[in-house]
This record gives sequence, C-alpha cells and structure tokens, in this order.
Amino acid sequence: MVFKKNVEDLTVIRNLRLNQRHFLLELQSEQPFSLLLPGQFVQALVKDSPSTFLRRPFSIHSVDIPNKRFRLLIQIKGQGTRHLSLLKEGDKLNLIYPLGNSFSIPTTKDVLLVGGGCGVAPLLFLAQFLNQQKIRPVILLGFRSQEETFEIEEYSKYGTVFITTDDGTAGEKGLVVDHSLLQKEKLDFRKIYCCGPDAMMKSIARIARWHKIDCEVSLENTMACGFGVCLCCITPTDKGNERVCMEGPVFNTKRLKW
Amino acid sequence: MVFKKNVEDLTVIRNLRLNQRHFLLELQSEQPFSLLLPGQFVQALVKDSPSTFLRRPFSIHSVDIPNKRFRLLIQIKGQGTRHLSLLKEGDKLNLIYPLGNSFSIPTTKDVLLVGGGCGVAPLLFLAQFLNQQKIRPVILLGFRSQEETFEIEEYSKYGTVFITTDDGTAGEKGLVVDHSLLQKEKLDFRKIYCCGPDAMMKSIARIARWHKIDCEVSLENTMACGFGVCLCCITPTDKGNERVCMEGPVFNTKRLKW
Amino acid sequence: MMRDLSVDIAGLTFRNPVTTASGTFGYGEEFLDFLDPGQLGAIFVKAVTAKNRDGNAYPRMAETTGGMLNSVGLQNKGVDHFCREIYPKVKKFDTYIIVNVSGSTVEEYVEVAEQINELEKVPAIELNISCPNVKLGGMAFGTVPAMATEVTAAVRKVYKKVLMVKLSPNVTHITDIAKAVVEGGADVITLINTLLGMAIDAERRRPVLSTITGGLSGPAIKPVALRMVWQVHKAVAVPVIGLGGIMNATDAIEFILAGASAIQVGTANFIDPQASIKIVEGIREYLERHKIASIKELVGALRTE
Amino acid sequence: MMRDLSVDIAGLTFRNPVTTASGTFGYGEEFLDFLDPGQLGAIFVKAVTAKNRDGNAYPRMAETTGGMLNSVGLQNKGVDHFCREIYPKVKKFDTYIIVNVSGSTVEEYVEVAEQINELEKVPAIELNISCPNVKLGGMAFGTVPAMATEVTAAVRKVYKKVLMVKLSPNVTHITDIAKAVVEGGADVITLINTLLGMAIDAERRRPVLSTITGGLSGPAIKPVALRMVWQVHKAVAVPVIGLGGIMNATDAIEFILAGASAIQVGTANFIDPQASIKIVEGIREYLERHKIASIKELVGALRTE
Ligand SMILES: Cc1cc2nc3c(=O)[nH]c(=O)nc-3n(C[C@H](O)[C@H](O)[C@H](O)COP(=O)(O)OP(=O)(O)OC[C@H]3O[C@@H](n4cnc5c(N)ncnc54)[C@H](O)[C@@H]3O)c2cc1C
Ligand SMILES: Cc1cc2nc3c(=O)[nH]c(=O)nc-3n(C[C@H](O)[C@H](O)[C@H](O)COP(=O)(O)OP(=O)(O)OC[C@H]3O[C@@H](n4cnc5c(N)ncnc54)[C@H](O)[C@@H]3O)c2cc1C
Ligand SMILES: Cc1cc2nc3c(=O)[nH]c(=O)nc-3n(C[C@H](O)[C@H](O)[C@H](O)COP(=O)(O)O)c2cc1C
Ligand SMILES: Cc1cc2nc3c(=O)[nH]c(=O)nc-3n(C[C@H](O)[C@H](O)[C@H](O)COP(=O)(O)O)c2cc1C
Ligand code: FES
Ligand code: FES
Repeated sequence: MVFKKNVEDLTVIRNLRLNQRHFLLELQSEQPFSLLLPGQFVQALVKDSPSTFLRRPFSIHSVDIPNKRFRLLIQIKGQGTRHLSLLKEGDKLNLIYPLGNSFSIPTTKDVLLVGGGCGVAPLLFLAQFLNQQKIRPVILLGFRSQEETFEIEEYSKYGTVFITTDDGTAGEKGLVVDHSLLQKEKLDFRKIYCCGPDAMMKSIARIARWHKIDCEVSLENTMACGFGVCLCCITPTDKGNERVCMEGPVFNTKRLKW
Repeated sequence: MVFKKNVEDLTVIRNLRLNQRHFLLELQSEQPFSLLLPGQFVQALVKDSPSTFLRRPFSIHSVDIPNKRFRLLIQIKGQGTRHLSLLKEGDKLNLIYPLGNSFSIPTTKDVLLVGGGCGVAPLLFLAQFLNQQKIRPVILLGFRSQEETFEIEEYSKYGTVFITTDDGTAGEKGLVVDHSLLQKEKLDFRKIYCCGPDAMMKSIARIARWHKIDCEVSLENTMACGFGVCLCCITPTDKGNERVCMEGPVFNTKRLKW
Repeated sequence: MMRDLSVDIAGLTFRNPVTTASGTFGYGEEFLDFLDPGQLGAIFVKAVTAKNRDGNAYPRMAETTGGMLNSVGLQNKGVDHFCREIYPKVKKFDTYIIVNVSGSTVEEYVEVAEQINELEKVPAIELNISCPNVKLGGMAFGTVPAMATEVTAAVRKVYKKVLMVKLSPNVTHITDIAKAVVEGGADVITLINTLLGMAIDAERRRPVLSTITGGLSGPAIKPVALRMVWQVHKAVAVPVIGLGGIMNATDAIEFILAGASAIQVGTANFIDPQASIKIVEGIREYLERHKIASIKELVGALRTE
Repeated sequence: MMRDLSVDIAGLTFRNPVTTASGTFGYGEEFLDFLDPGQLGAIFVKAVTAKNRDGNAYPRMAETTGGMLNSVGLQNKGVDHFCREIYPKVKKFDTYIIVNVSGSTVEEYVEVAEQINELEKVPAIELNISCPNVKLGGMAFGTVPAMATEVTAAVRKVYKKVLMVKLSPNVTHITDIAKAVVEGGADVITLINTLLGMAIDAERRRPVLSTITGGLSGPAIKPVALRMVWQVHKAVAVPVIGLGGIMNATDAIEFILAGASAIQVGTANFIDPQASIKIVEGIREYLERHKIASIKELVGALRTE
C-alpha cells in the first residue's frame, strides 16, 4: 500500500459531546485524502497544554471521503484529551495522518467486530468499509453503563449490534467476553476484529484461538513519533520487536507473543 | 503599611483592545480589597501557555474600590501577554496581589508624571490617587504614534496631559525627554514620578537631578516570585542589592546607582 | 480512618513529609500571608554564609521550558545577622526551622555551623556543598567525594544536632558523593540542588544571566532528580529528602516511592505560594484513595519486580 | 543579498548547519513524505551495532514536562544488515549520511567502524560513547576520560574519514571528556546525548519504563546542553555539533552562538516532522534580519564582555 503521510491543519467542523467522558470531533481537510483505511490512526498536536509535550494518537473513527472529512471518537483520559475536548467549531487541529497499517480485508462473510471502551473507535470505519465489500458484520460493543453507550444507531447501519454494560443497564450485564454470543460451543464467525483494553483483547484472542477463528487486534501503545522512527512503541512478535505504529497497530493475534 | 497579599481567581469582566499591542483587562474580585496603592503590582498566572512557566508582573492601572474592581493595562510582548490578550469575559485570572511598595505621597502640589510605553500603566492609578490628595498633576506621556495613543481622556480627568509621539503624528514629535515642557531653564515641578523603559527613566532622572527635583521611578525587572523570596529581581541601591518586588518597584532615584 | 502523615528524619518527627526548599521560601515570613508554616513538616531557610554576601549582578533569572535558571549567588547578610535579626522571628513558627549552610572554604562551613549549633530552635542544618571551593580554584565540594567527606566531617565535629547534606546533581556518580558524605557523618541526604545550565538571548547575542551559567530548577529537572533519589536511596542507609521540580502531590508521591522520606517544594512556591500546603492535602487524599495508613509505608515502595 | 548558510565541519561542507539527531530520524526514509533530505546539512542515522539487538522491553517511553524519557536500547539489525539493506537506499539522498556507531566493547566499536569505513557515501561516523561498557560492568565509556580516549583512539586507527564523537552529559566535567576524545583523535565533538532520568507512575507505584531509568531529551534539557556546548567550544579546538531540545530556529541560533558549528534536531522531529527544514528557513530569516552574510560569523559569537 502506498500513501503519503500529511502534516495538516484540519478544521474542526463539529465537536459533539457524547457523554461525560467521550466526544466526537469532525474534521475538514482542505485536500482530497490519499487512501484512508480502517485501523489507521492520526497523531494530533495538542496546543496550549503545558503538560502535553508529545502528539496523541487516535484511530480514524469514520470517514466521509467525498466531503474530505473524517471523525475521531475520543475518550477524555488526561490533560491532552481534556484540551482537545475544548476545541470549538472553526478551530484548527494539526494532524499527521494517515498512520499505521489497517485491518485486513476478510476472505469470509462471517465477521465479528468486538470493541470496548474507546476501542470501539476504529470499528465504525471498519464496519463502513466491510459494507462496501458487501459484508454485514456482527458488532459486539462493551460500555460501562446505559449512560455511556453512544452511536448504537450508527453502528446498526452497518451490522447487527449487541452490547454489554458493566452494570447491566443496557444489553447484557458483564464484560464483552462474557456475552452469550461468545459462550456457544461452536461460534459462527470465521474472522474476529477486536479493539479495546489489552486484557479484553487477550481474552478475545484466547476465545478465537480456541475456536480456531482468525483474529486481528488493534494495539494501543505509548508512542513518541507515530511514524516509525523512535522505536518506542514496540511489541514482541514472531519477527522480533515490531513497531506498533508502522507494522501495526493491527496485528493478527497469531503473530503476537500473547 | 500592612496589607495582606492574596492569591485569588479574579473574574475578567472586560478585555478591551486599545490597539494592536495594548489591551485593558478589567477584573472583578469577590472580596473587598485590602489597601491598594499606586505603584503596586500583581503577579498573573498565565494558564495553558507551555512557554510561560512563571507568573507575569503587571502594575495596577486603575482601581474602582467600591465595586471591588481594578484594571491592568498590558502590552503584548511575548507568549505570556499574548495568551492574556485572549482572555474573555467571564474567564478567571489567578493573581497574587497587591505586591510591592508604592509611590510616596508628595509634599508638594507641583507634580509631574512621566510615562512611556507600557510604563504609563501605573500612572493612571497614581493620578487618581493624587486627585484624592487634591493634587492635579501634569502628565506627560510618550507613544509611538497617534495610532498607539490611548486613554488620553481618561488621564485628562486627573491632570493636564501632554504627549509626544515618535513620529510626530500626535503631540510633540520625539521622545518624552525631549518634550518642550522639560527644556525650560527652570522647571515648575517639585516632584517627578516616572515609569517606562530604563533608558527613559535614566534620562528623566538626570533632568530631575539637574533641576534638583525629587524623582521616583518604578523599575521593571525579571521576576521569579514577586513577593521577595527568590532574590532574582535585585537592583543596586545605597543599601546594597535590594529587591525590586519588595523594596520596590518604586525607588527614589537618589537611592539608585544610576 | 486517620491517615498518618508523619515521618521520622534521623530522630526528628516531621508532622508531614512536606517541607520547603532553601532559597525559595525566604525566611518563611514572606509566606505568612499565604499559609501557616505550622502546617508544614519543616522549612528550610535561605543559605547562610559567614559574612554578608551581595550575590551576583543582575540579571539573575532566565525562564526556560518547564523551569528557570537562577544565579542569585548566596546573597545573604551573614550568620551574625541571621542569629540576631532573623532567628528571633522564625523561631516562633510551629515547625522545624532548618538552616541551609553555605561557604567557600571548609573553615567557613565550620564557622557558620558552630554558630547555628547554638540556636535552640534549629534542630538541624543542611550543608549546601554545591558551592565553589575558592582555595581549590572554584571546584565544588559536592563534585569530589574526598572533599565532600572532608567538609562533612569537619562540620560534624562541631555540629551536635542533625546534619543534613545537600548534594549537587552535576556529577557522574551521585552515589559516590552520597556515600562520601555519609562517611563524613551526614545523618540525612538532601538532593537535588540545581543542574548547571545556560540561557542565551539570540536577538541580543548575549547570555541572559550576568554570570553566563546558572542553576536550573523546576519540573524540567524532575526526571533527573527522581533518578538520583532512587539511586541514592538504594546506596545509603540514611534517610533521603528529595526535591527537584515537585509541583503537586503526585510529584511528591513519586519522590517518596523512589525513596525520599520527606520532600521539599522549591520553584513551585513562586508559581503558587500555597503549593506546599496543597501538596500536604493531596498526599492525604492519595493515602485515603489507596487506603494506606501511613505515608511511611510508601517510602521507597516502588514496585520494580 | 544571498545569505551563506554553509558550514565547514572538519573538511566536510554542510549546505546548512541543520542536521538530524541519531535515533530520531530513523534511516531518513520514514521522512520522505515530509521533507527532502537534500535540504538538510546532513542526516545522522540510528545507532548501528555489530550484531542485531532487540533493544529493551516495552514500555520504552515516558512523557515528562517539556521532554520525554526513552529506553529504546539501541534496537537495530546490526552492521551487516545496515550495509546490505539500508545503505543502498540512503546513499541516494542528496546530503551527507552519517552513521551513529555504538557498542559495548572497544572491539565492537572498531568492528562496526571498519565496516562503515567501506561505505563510499558515508563521509563520517558519530561514535556514541554513552553506551554501557559491558566488560567494565556497565560503566559508560563516555564518563571516564581514559576510556573515552581509548575507544576513540582504537576507532581512529581503523576509520579513515571524519570521526565524530558524541558525548554523554551525565558527567561532572564535560570538558575533561571532550579533551580526552580529542586526544584520542576525534575530528568533531557532538553533544549532548540524553540525561539519565526516571519516571514513576504514582497510581500503579511502578516505574514507567521497563528499564526503570532512561534518557531524557527535549526542551527541558536545553539549558544543560547549551551550557555544555559553550564549555566544550571554549575548551577544545575541534568543531562542535550541538543538540539537546532544539525546537525552532531561535534555539538553533542559541547553540550556534554558544559555539556549535552545526546543530542536530532530535525529539522535535516527533512533534513536527518538518521541524528541521523550518529551522533552516528560520536561520535564513535571522541572518536576513540581522544582515549577517554568513552563518559562520555566528559560531561562538556570544557577546560576554
Ligand atoms: C494507535 C492508537 C489509537 C488510539 N485511538 C484512540 C481513539 O480512537 N480514541 C481514544 O479516545 N483514544 C485512542 N487511543 C488512546 C489515546 O491515544 C490516549 O488515551 C491519549 O493519548 C491520552 O492522552 P491524555 O493526554 O489525555 O492522557 P495522559 O495524561 O497522557 O494519560 C492519562 C492516562 O492514560 C494513559 N495513557 C496515555 N496514553 C496512552 C496510550 N497511548 N496507551 C495506553 N494508555 C495511555 C496514561 O498512562 C495515563 O494513565 C489510541 C492510542 C493508540 C496508540
Ligand atoms: C513591577 C512590574 C510591573 C510591570 N507592569 C506592566 C504593566 O503594567 N503593563 C505591561 O504591559 N507590562 C508590565 N510589565 C512588564 C511585563 O511584566 C512583561 O512585559 C511581561 O512579563 C512579558 O511577558 P511575555 O510572556 O509576554 O513576554 P516574554 O516572552 O517573557 O518576553 C518577551 C520579551 O520581553 C522581555 N521581558 C519579559 N519580561 C520582562 C520584564 N519583566 N522586564 C523587562 N523585559 C521583559 C523579554 O526579555 C523578551 O525579550 C511590568 C513588569 C514589572 C517587573
Ligand atoms: C532562586 C533560587 C534560589 C536558591 N537558593 C538556594 C540556596 O540558597 N541554597 C540551596 O541549597 N539551594 C538553593 N536553591 C536550590 C533549591 O533549593 C532546589 O534545590 C532546586 O531549586 C531544585 O528544586 P525545585 O526544582 O523544586 O526548585 C535555590 C533555587 C532557586 C530557584
Ligand atoms: C527515541 C530516541 C532514540 C535515540 N537513539 C539514539 C541513538 O541511537 N544514538 C544516539 O547517539 N543518540 C540517540 N538518541 C539521543 C538523541 O540523538 C539526542 O542526543 C537527544 O535526544 C537530545 O537531543 P533532543 O533533545 O533534541 O532530542 C535518541 C533519542 C531519542 C529520543
Ligand atoms: S511511535 Fe515512534 S516508532 Fe512507533
Ligand atoms: S521576584 Fe523574587 S525576590 Fe523579587
């Protein structure tokens, strides 16, 4: 895949607060995108935040190619994300993008997407993309509570959505790995794409391995550059230490030392 | 003089742009002021400016004691003042105040105030204060150009105002020290208060000495604390190295090693 | 549940681990409008030397990214003045007053320490061995182990109370210096003093400081300070007091985890004169949140397995 | 008027004084989307060692105030791989390619230098002597003058082109190390490498880095770097290449005034991959504004009278 990485000031055209901890940034580019693929991410420059020295990585959440727009789904964690949550319509946000590899195109139609926390972010773009390949995935999303669920209708456009909440206020109670969908003796999926906290991804990977289902995960990692030069973001794979920002963020779990 | 220093979040009730480089901040306090005196200053915390680590000192420009308000007149110099220039109505500004000594109460009515650049800032408060002592000073102010003059009417309420501009577009052309007021063989003043760039204050001090007029200047200085503990802001005086933020910022020029 | 914030420093019981760094807290008086010194574990007052010192010429300060340089140069009115004018005022504070002792020769350190030894309400001194040794042509006591031992031992002979020694970070092996001062008789080690740095005004093509170089402090140096506290805590048996860029309670906890029995708040005092008492409060909240009974449990409790 | 940005570094003419720091610019390729290497004075590529190294375990990075810690640990595929796979690509760049050479023993440095000596388009190496010496139990070559001389001299014997040596700032007397490498035959001195620091996650009570300590870089260290460049420039006759926290053209000018004949852009590349070319532009504007014909006039031109 050949595409050019850009450093660009995008314009915030919407900052939608989804709930206390999550918001959506819709960004307008001036120039047509080079290829954008699901699983890829951006490195955002947080201005005027004294405790945020480095850029912050965020997955591309959904795209609107004709209008040269895409969205980020961001969870407020620390100072950097808090600053970004204050961006207003018309403000500029400097991004390096697109970065990283992408989820692979499946060779089957029996696809499951599993996301938890802000790990749901890349899955909407992935679902959009799968629809273009005539695939309607099953989408299993985990939230803390009813209050924290968001964009269910959005995901539902592209697949069949199931949810879990920690407190049972919506969908099944418990963690995504405990959802009844995954408890059957034989699972109906031939491919799982997963993104979320490490522990969750490891559990899903275990289930996938047990059922001999191919599984790809999008890893989080502390990054300094995001484009392959600092070697800070490595993960051990069958090829040694690989860079999550270049060889990843998406890895087939077969290749990881999990 | 005993007064208590406060650390307080004041509310910006007005941010008035005077011209390209100057703005006025009007600030509302929650609590009644302890004594505020002309020549005193505040230390302002500049939030969200990564290159502004320390607080920034500004003179109290004018006060409205009954309404618990005062104003700062600020010239945009670097990142810190640029950030402050973006403050909006309702924003909070954390200040330590009041700091420093003050201009002394004159024993004469023949008083001249001389200010240049952002050095005009403390002179409005001083003029207000002198009026309360039934003194109407002569006020000589230096600006770059007509465009950059501001608040002339404001000063005129409290004294007779003369101005100079570097380019002659308003008042007399030239520097304040060259103003005809100061060129006479015998000057009518018994006390001069001066604030502005070092070179200007030194020239005024020389003129004052020549005419045997008592002269007080408000010194600028790089400050780390502003309340006397870091010893960074010293100036050599007849008593050794004194702190501009505590023993000053106002000094009688007799005491300085100029 | 009550959380116990007190710490033991060589026999002194600080009511909490939060103290203020020498040179950033004046003689405490300047802070009376902002806080009650009785809420702090101790206060370390500005360096005292044998004779009056004017310090360096102006400018003495330069702002840097996340920090500042200073070249104050030990300006103070000398030990006699301290005992006569300052001590009567500071001794009234309801906290430990610890005097930072500086000098240019071993004899000067000894002379000052002897006089401070007489002050009943001063339970400890902090020897600042980052000062130049004038006899040896400006080399600092704090950079050569043998000299560090020598000056500590000489003071130890005349000083009968708790002897703290404050180390300079501008060395290759901080643990060598730490061991050297323990050998000389130090009861406590304080670190770090400022890193030697420099600032330039590119437009004027001049150094910003009159002395060209100066001491770097503030959060910029915190990683170096934490590292040295960790190294020294592992290398010596005496308590360590940690400082360098502490701005908030989280920073303070980090130093304690690295091995500091108490911490000092320095440059942060300039930005928020109430930083130290806010840090006390923040430490209490941390203990609460983590259900830890005593701050002592956290000293050096970094999990490295 | 045309402003002359070129500088002479031990016989090499850099088209401008702006280069990129080893370990922050990969092998240049990763930057081709962002800039044309031909606009830079030189590029310093990632450390090369004799054999493949996996580097340290994750996590390798911690953000700090105005900087970052890293503990990458010389991850690279070894010198054979460099010569075979990387060199054919980077040699096409229209700028000097300088290889950062690392090792754990004198023999390893020599081995790598010998092989790099054969690469026609590599006019210089930069010996990174901040690495631990495994034989001597982890002590760094860059902290003991005699060892610094030894490793430099050993490489000097086999390496026929321009020999640069990059110094560690974690020493008491940087000028002693600088003189030692000049004695060993260094043509150029680069400084500074990272300061040794540490970061702690207070909530988890753990070090952030897998290696506990790591190297501090970014604007936080600029004052220390400037000071060392100034000291070394005055102490030795060879050209100095300065770095440490350079984020913009003003920073670069400061290093040049302090005595650097060229500068390296390091951590800034992560925040703005175009930082280096913007710095070239900014230097040109500075010369314009100050009506200076050649950047060479500014090298060490700090006014201290
Ligand atoms: C490839 C990639 C894609 C990502 N996509 C998204 C996304 O689409 N939406 C989203 O909300 N977040 C995403 N993240 C995580 C996001 O980058 C971090 O939450 C963000 O950087 C936190 O910045 P902060 O300044 O708010 O928090 P900080 O103050 O930096 O940190 C707050 C807390 O979060 C932890 N933390 C910080 N950065 C990371 C990280 N990279 N990985 C794990 N823990 C971290 C810190 O240790 C700390 O405990 C992604 C991360 C990666 C590597
Ligand atoms: C007691 C006192 C009262 C003051 N009152 C006012 C006032 O009423 N209105 C006003 O506009 N300004 C006043 N100043 C000056 C003001 O504090 C500085 O202009 C301001 O701190 C600059 O901050 P900055 O971050 O914008 O600029 P920086 O980025 O810090 O500096 C920009 C440029 O200004 C120079 N500079 C910065 N601070 C000072 C300083 N303290 N003295 C001299 N040069 C400096 C720097 O060297 C640099 O060249 C006062 C200063 C003092 C000490
Ligand atoms: C303005 C200033 C003056 C200082 N004076 C002294 C001093 O007299 N004696 C001393 O031991 N340390 C002195 N220091 C060093 C501090 O006590 C402290 O070691 C250093 O600033 C690092 O801590 P910080 O980053 O929290 O400020 C001074 C520091 C500053 C900023
Ligand atoms: C992630 C990272 C990797 C580095 N790798 C190397 C290296 O391989 N060899 C080397 O000599 N220096 C290495 N350095 C040090 C830099 O080249 C530079 O000396 C240091 O970061 C200070 O400059 P800066 O503050 O501009 O980044 C590395 C620095 C970073 C941040
Ligand atoms: S973040 Fe720098 S290599 Fe991945
Ligand atoms: S600014 Fe600290 S003593 Fe004046």
